[in-house]
Amino acid sequence: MRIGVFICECGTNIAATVMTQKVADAALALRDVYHSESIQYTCSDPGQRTVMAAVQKHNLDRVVIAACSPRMHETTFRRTVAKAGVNPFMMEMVNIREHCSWIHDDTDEATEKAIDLMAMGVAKVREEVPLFTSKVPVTSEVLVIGGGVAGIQAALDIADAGIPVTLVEREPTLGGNMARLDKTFPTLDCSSCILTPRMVEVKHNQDIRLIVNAEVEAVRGYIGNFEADIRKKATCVDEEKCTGCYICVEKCPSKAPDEFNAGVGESKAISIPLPQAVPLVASLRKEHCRRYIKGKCGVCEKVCPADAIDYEQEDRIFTDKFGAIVVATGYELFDWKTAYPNLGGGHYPDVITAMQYERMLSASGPTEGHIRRPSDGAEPRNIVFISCVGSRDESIGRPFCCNVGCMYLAKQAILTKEHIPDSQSYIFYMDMRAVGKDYEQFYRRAQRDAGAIYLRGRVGKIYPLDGKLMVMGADTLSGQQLEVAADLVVLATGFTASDGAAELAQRLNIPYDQFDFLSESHPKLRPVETTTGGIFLAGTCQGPKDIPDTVAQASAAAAKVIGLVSRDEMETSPMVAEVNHMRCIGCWKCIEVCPYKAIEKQKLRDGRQVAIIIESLCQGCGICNVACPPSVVSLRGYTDNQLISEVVEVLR
Amino acid sequence: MADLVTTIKQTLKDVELVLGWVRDPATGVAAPARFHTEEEAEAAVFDSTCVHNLAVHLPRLKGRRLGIVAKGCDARSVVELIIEHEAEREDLKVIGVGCGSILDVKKIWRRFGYGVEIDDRGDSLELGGERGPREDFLARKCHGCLEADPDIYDLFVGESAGGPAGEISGGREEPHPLSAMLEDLAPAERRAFWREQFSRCIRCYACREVCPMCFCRDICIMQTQVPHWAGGEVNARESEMIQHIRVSHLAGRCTGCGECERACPVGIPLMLLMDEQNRAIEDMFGYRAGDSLRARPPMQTFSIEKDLWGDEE
Amino acid sequence: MKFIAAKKIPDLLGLLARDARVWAPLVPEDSADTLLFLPWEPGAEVDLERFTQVSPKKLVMPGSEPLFSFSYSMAVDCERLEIGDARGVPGAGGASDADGAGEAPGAATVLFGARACDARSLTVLDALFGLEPGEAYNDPLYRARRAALTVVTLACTSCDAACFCSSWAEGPASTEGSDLILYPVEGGYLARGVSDRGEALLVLDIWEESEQPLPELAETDRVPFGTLNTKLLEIFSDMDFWERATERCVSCGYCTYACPTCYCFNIFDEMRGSRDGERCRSWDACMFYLYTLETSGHNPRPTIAHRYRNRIGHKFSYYPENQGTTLCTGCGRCIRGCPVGLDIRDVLRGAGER
Amino acid sequence: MSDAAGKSYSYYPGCSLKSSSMEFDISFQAVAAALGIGLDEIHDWNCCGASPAPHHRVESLGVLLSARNLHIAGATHDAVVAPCAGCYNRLKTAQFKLAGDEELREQTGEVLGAEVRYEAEVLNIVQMLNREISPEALAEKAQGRLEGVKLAPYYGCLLTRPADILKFDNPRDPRSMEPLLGATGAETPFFAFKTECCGSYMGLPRKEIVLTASRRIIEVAVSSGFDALVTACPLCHQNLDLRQPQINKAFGTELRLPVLYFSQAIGLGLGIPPEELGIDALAVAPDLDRWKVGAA
Amino acid sequence: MNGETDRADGGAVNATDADRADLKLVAFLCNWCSYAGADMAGTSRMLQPSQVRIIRLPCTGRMDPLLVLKAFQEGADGVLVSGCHPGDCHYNDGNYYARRRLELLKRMLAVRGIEPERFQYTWVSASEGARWADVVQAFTTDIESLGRLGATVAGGGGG
Amino acid sequence: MIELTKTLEDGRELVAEIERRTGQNLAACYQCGTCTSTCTANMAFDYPPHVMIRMLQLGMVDQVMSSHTAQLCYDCMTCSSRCPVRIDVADVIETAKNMADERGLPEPERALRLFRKLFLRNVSRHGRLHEASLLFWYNVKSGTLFNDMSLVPLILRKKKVHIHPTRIRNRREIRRIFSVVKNYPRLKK
Repeated sequence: MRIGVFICECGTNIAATVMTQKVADAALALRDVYHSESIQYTCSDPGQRTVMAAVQKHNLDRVVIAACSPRMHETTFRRTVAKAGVNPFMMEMVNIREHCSWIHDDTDEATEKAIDLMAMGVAKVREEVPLFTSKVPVTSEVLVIGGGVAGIQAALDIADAGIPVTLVEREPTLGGNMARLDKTFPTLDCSSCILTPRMVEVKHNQDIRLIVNAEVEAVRGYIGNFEADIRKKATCVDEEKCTGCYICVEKCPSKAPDEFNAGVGESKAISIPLPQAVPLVASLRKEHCRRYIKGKCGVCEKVCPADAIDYEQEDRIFTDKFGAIVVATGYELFDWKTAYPNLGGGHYPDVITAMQYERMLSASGPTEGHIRRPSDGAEPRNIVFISCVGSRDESIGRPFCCNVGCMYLAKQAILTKEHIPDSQSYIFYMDMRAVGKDYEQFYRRAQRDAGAIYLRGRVGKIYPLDGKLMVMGADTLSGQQLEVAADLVVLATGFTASDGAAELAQRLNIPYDQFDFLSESHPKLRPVETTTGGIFLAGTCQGPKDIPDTVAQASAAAAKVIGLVSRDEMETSPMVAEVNHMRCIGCWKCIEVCPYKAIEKQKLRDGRQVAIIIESLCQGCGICNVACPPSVVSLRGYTDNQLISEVVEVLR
Repeated sequence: MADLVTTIKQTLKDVELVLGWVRDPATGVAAPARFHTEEEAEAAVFDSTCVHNLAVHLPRLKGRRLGIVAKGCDARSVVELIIEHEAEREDLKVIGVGCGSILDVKKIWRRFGYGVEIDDRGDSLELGGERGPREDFLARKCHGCLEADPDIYDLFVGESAGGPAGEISGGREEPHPLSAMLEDLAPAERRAFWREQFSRCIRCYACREVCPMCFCRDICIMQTQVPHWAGGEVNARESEMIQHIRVSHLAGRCTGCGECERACPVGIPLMLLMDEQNRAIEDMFGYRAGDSLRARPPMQTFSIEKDLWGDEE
Repeated sequence: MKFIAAKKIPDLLGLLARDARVWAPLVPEDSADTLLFLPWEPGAEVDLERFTQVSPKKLVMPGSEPLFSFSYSMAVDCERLEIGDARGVPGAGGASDADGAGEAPGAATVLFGARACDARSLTVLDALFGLEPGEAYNDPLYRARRAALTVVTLACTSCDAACFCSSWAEGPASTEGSDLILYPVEGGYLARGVSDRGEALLVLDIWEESEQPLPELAETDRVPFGTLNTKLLEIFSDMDFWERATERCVSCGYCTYACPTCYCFNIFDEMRGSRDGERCRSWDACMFYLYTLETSGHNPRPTIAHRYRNRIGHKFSYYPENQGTTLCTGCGRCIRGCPVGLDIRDVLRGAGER
Repeated sequence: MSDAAGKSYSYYPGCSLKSSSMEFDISFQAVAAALGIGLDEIHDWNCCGASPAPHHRVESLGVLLSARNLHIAGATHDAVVAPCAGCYNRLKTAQFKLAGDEELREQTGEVLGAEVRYEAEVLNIVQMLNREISPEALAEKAQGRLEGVKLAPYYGCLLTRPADILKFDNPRDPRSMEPLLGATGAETPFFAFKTECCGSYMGLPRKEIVLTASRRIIEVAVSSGFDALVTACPLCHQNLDLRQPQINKAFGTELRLPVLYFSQAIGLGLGIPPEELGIDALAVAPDLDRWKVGAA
Repeated sequence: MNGETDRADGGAVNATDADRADLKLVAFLCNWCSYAGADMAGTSRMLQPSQVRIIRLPCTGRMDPLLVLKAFQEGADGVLVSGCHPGDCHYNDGNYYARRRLELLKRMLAVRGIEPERFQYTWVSASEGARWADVVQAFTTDIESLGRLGATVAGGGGG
Repeated sequence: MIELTKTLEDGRELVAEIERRTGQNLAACYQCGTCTSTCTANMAFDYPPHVMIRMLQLGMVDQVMSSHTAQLCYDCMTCSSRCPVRIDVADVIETAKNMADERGLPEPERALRLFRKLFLRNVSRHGRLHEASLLFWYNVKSGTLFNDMSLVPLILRKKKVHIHPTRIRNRREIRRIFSVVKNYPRLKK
């Protein structure tokens, strides 16, 4: 056993407080340490070369590097020692910067502590054994959950690399929330003009299998080797036969709420959500259909020229294998009514959400692009926009910002001026967040060109008086309490995680936050990964964001996925649990506690049943190691003896 | 006890062997035995000297079809062993016996000499012709008896005790005799107390070997180099560490049968530790090992909503 | 004959304790039913009626003891191992055990209240570890302790059902290994010196003269050893016998650790941190699975039956065959204390009848 | 004393109910009697200190005044009912502060010469009536008497705020009055100003505040088509009813919106004759003929 | 056994400065939250007492209660465990198991005569650098007021 | 203009006291103005509620304590119930007023003080409030003799007034309560 110890000075970051040479000298007094030295910048090229040279010169087989946090450079130095011929997992990093030199000012104390930490590293590295990464085969097909702009982008990017994709969408059409928007900020492109071609591309891409009206019901397996059950819900329409001719929709006698249009206008029990739907097929909602409510009807079946109506249709379940999963389940708008009785709590028809307003603005929407008061159909003159409804409000448990409200209200004010030139928009806001490219100019345009009056304050109350909606607010800039007599009030409701996001996360075994948004593995450095290998996030399922960010994240996730599944096999971390089969007594405590179902029973040739670790599933948490009474299950890299030796060394 | 003998014989038709007791002719008290044949079963007895917890043999006989004669307290161990996959309910025939309470034979012997004649009349006790207060010689576990009749059994023999034995003897839920003393000690005094106790330990591992729940046995980490939790020396320091290991590993699993303390040749109050831990477990999780076959051992699970310790800030 | 009144025993112990550490049968604190040989301190009440649970062998063979200390250090690009002082040499340090039994060997010690069986066991161990410096094998640590030990034996006028020392010729009357023997009589004890060291104790100014006759000693159970040693060899392969014999055994080490003649030990290194360590010797027991576990994972004595067979065979067959002494003195501790009521005599008799 | 069949409450009327809001007292007693509930007036009760006491720089003044009433009530009853929203608020606040402050309990004990009893449950009128009669039971008795009448439940401030002390209903959108009012046959659509403040006790020192605030409440109610406001607060009632002529005079308006006490509305529903409910004491009289309450 | 009597009332010992410097404190930190939190405290240059020695774990789920006992046996005066806040575990469940194991341990340490303050467990996230610095300060202060644990734990004091 | 570093430093202690007494963290306020937007008394205030909080954030605690707002706020708690960051605005203003009283700061709202004082004196005398004498004495003392006189005929007609005050029996206890308050030490500024 020949250990080398390298003490990094990190310029003065460490050396100013820790006498690095003294630490290096102390290392030489330790058993098995054949070499030690202090290096000015160990992570630099010359620094790494020094380490490699010393390894070779002194024939070292283990290395301790006392420097910054292992969270910073552990990978760097593993690579360094590997280049020098040492097993990368026989390198132990000791943190004498963040945990020592930077938090102490007494040189003697800091040096003494650094020596202790270094000695602990030596003690631990002595217990280390070479570890080797292993490989598992990778299924190349990819599952994308959610057919909004994020899912579409990810699916197309992945398919472009020649990788087969299955895209699962819960609704009858692709498009998600973006398909409901009129125009998009800050360019005022028509949303459907840019989105529908992408939707059609999905439809025609040979490598994409699109399954609408479907949900992912169960996921098993692990990175490279997932298996998913996908439930396709019965819609009473044979998608293969339906031509999207709309005859059934026209003839259907059952009215139904128009969810696509956010409740503005009405729809039918059998419907096609929008003319640009992909796939362009009708679907029937039994809960609104006269045939199912009253027991008699059948008009759609009679009128359908394609014979596509099938009342007997049942849910079907597909099971398929996937190498990676992209979750792009999007968002829903906050249901503001119970949270804001002071804004009328939904009792006033002329208080609407921005999405409803969006549908009104849209030429293909239920009002054909005309802005109308829902109460009487009149064209409003004074329109009040209210920001942050359900955002930045701790009192209702929603402290976060929706990221897009400021900008889409600016957009709606500009569009309002275009639709009704003599209108006046009032925008209540708290802080203007215009951080994207060209956003600031766009916001200024709403003020300057569209004449919107920006009032800095939250609205306290809306009440009806003499046919108007009185909006009580404050303009904190002038310090005024004020009221606006509005014809129409538009609420910028916040984002909320999509319905069922938490349940899906549980099925996928990925973490989610207190608001049910899915959690990324690291907010900065692993923003599209989840903590479960092989599962990636795209778009607003991870948190509120605008279209450019959504698309960027979707492409990033796609890039990660392509990198993963284009390999035939992949390496897994060796720092996972292992079982000493000789000694396993088969009590299965490890199986009971494993959060990843990564431990199974296996029968040995002698008939004994023992636990085995599925290395590709194991994430290396070590819960099993503690649960195993004889410590037969041990976590590589953190074995009992490694931890004990650290304890013993520091207290020696 | 013809009834017991018949029952064992009947059970033997279905199983390989039955764990029970026979009378040791030299001392007249019961000793554990295995009955393989009907002939052997003739010797089966059950009386108030059947102190041993026979469940200790179940893990050793894992995978075989067995019968076991079990008192209420022993049945708790059986339950816990089934929960922990050390015994299969289907492969086990439990012959429940109604238990009035059990004598601590070793205590009697240590005081009156090995083999002293024990004449237990149920309400009183005569030892070598001298009358002794029966209360004084009850097994410790009877004082906190949770179940005089077994909770699970396939066949039942004898009279149902109709309630916890402790109740019958009037000593229900009695804490360990030393717990009040320990309560009064300052932390440093407690440390000294335990060190004193463990200085007697000879590391014979009887505590472990008689414990039905210590089924790792031969690979127990008390003695291993990998992992090396405890040194090999026989001294108070290491003995306390190995007992730390035992207590820690029995968290939520100890049914309080008291075998460890009974077996300890040097009289270390091991059940004082176990009792305290069992109490803490019950307080924290409302769990008592051996209560139910459907239970989930508390250290093998968690509750997001209820486990709020350490969250006070 | 010399006589001492029962109530003056504490005074006697006090006198003995002036120059030596005195071990006597005492009740440990908080454990009224336990009786052990423990260091006597003024005020402690010795119990000379009951039997102790563990033999006094730890006085000559501690539960564990360091043999020597060592330390690793680096010389010029090579590792050096320094061996520290061995124990038993004046000035030795580094004792790790704290329970008192392992105090530096060579300190004067009195074992008070041993029974004839205990005293006799010391001679068995003496033969084994080598008492004389010139012998082929001798153990300096054992020798140092044994040489400093004075044994004051308490003769048995009564016994219990576990005792079987009468199986040997002298039985309770054996004086082997004793320096001084106390005979319980009316009101106190008669004393008889066996060795010079024992005789020397009789000059202490505490004894009275007494005319009382020596009491009648106990008569215990007898195990017919006869040809048992060959019998045991004959049934060596009769695993059925051994398995049935050990059905109730749970393989703990009590019988061996309580036994005054079991001497098995293990030697191992204990590190104190990564550089310094001690080589230790401690009791081991043939009833443990690990006792014969080989590095390969193979265990020649995998079951309790195998191990028990060895225990019996060693004590009553192979050792007597080779050394002429049975490794047993009939003290009965293994019977009294067995947690599952296994009686070695039943096995021996069973073997004899086989 | 209490009706033998029913339950009895300790009753804290407070000063207003014995003078300017006597119709609240009358109607509440009438409703209680009709439901067979006993009301035992707290012996020798004192003023709770209303708004000025808690505004005093010595915070304990308000607590001490209410503590005395609680203490007396606690000797004989488990529950105290205080119809006046202000009195209810003070009693609850005193109870809350006493429960959490040992020093304050000691101080109070010294003043009262005994260890203070403060545990009696404090109920407001809405709470109590909800407990004593279910909407279904009331509907059965009411037989739709107030059908066609639109009532605006007006909670004001003191009944629900501060929520962490009172723990009564949702302070942003309370709905405890509606089920019982609805059971009388009346309609109770959403009223935008149900929790808005009327201007409190500023009537004397800063009249303009009260008149402005109260005017808007009445105006919105009228504009929304309500036939009457329903309140449980004498101060609100004073500002909205008694001062309605002042409002009209100050702003040149012609508002005439009746403001009923909750107990009056329930009483009408139960068919208690209007005169026994003190309806005639209201400054703005409701058009009872249109309300068909005479039909009973 | 003699060593302990002079410390028999350990709790009230007036720690000398030398004692304070000699305090041996061990902290076990999960890699994802608390270790990163301690890194953050470092990056923010938050001065802390220097007696604490940090041992990195992948997760508090890996925290064997025996490690705490081992540390006390080896002469630690205080042991601290810190992981992700409940609900935030990188491995979903690890800290929930840890919470049970460590709370039970804390109660059992009291039975063994180790003051509850000597073993603390807490939750510090990766972003709570300041909180980590506070935890270290408070923990060190707690142990300082208790003084050295002495050589009385689990028998001897080691070599 | 204020010199902010100094103002902040000078006000730190008192602001901290307000935070301590109310249990609020004033730094949480992001000046959305909800409190101001529905305040019924704002018309009479010199500083709107959100400005009060802002001034406290800047250490301008003297202005806050001696403001009309502090005196005029009648604690309807509409602001507190709607605050999106859950600051109990009413309690903060109320506490500022109490601290002003303790320090004996001049009270800008004379009429209001008079009303409160007379109200409590009325209660302390009788044990219960006698509305008629309160109105009488208020009008006499404030010099606004005809205040609310328009209500008198209505009140009399509806028999809503007792000419003589109702007194409780145990007035000694009431006096004890008020004496506790009287003997309460007043802080010097």
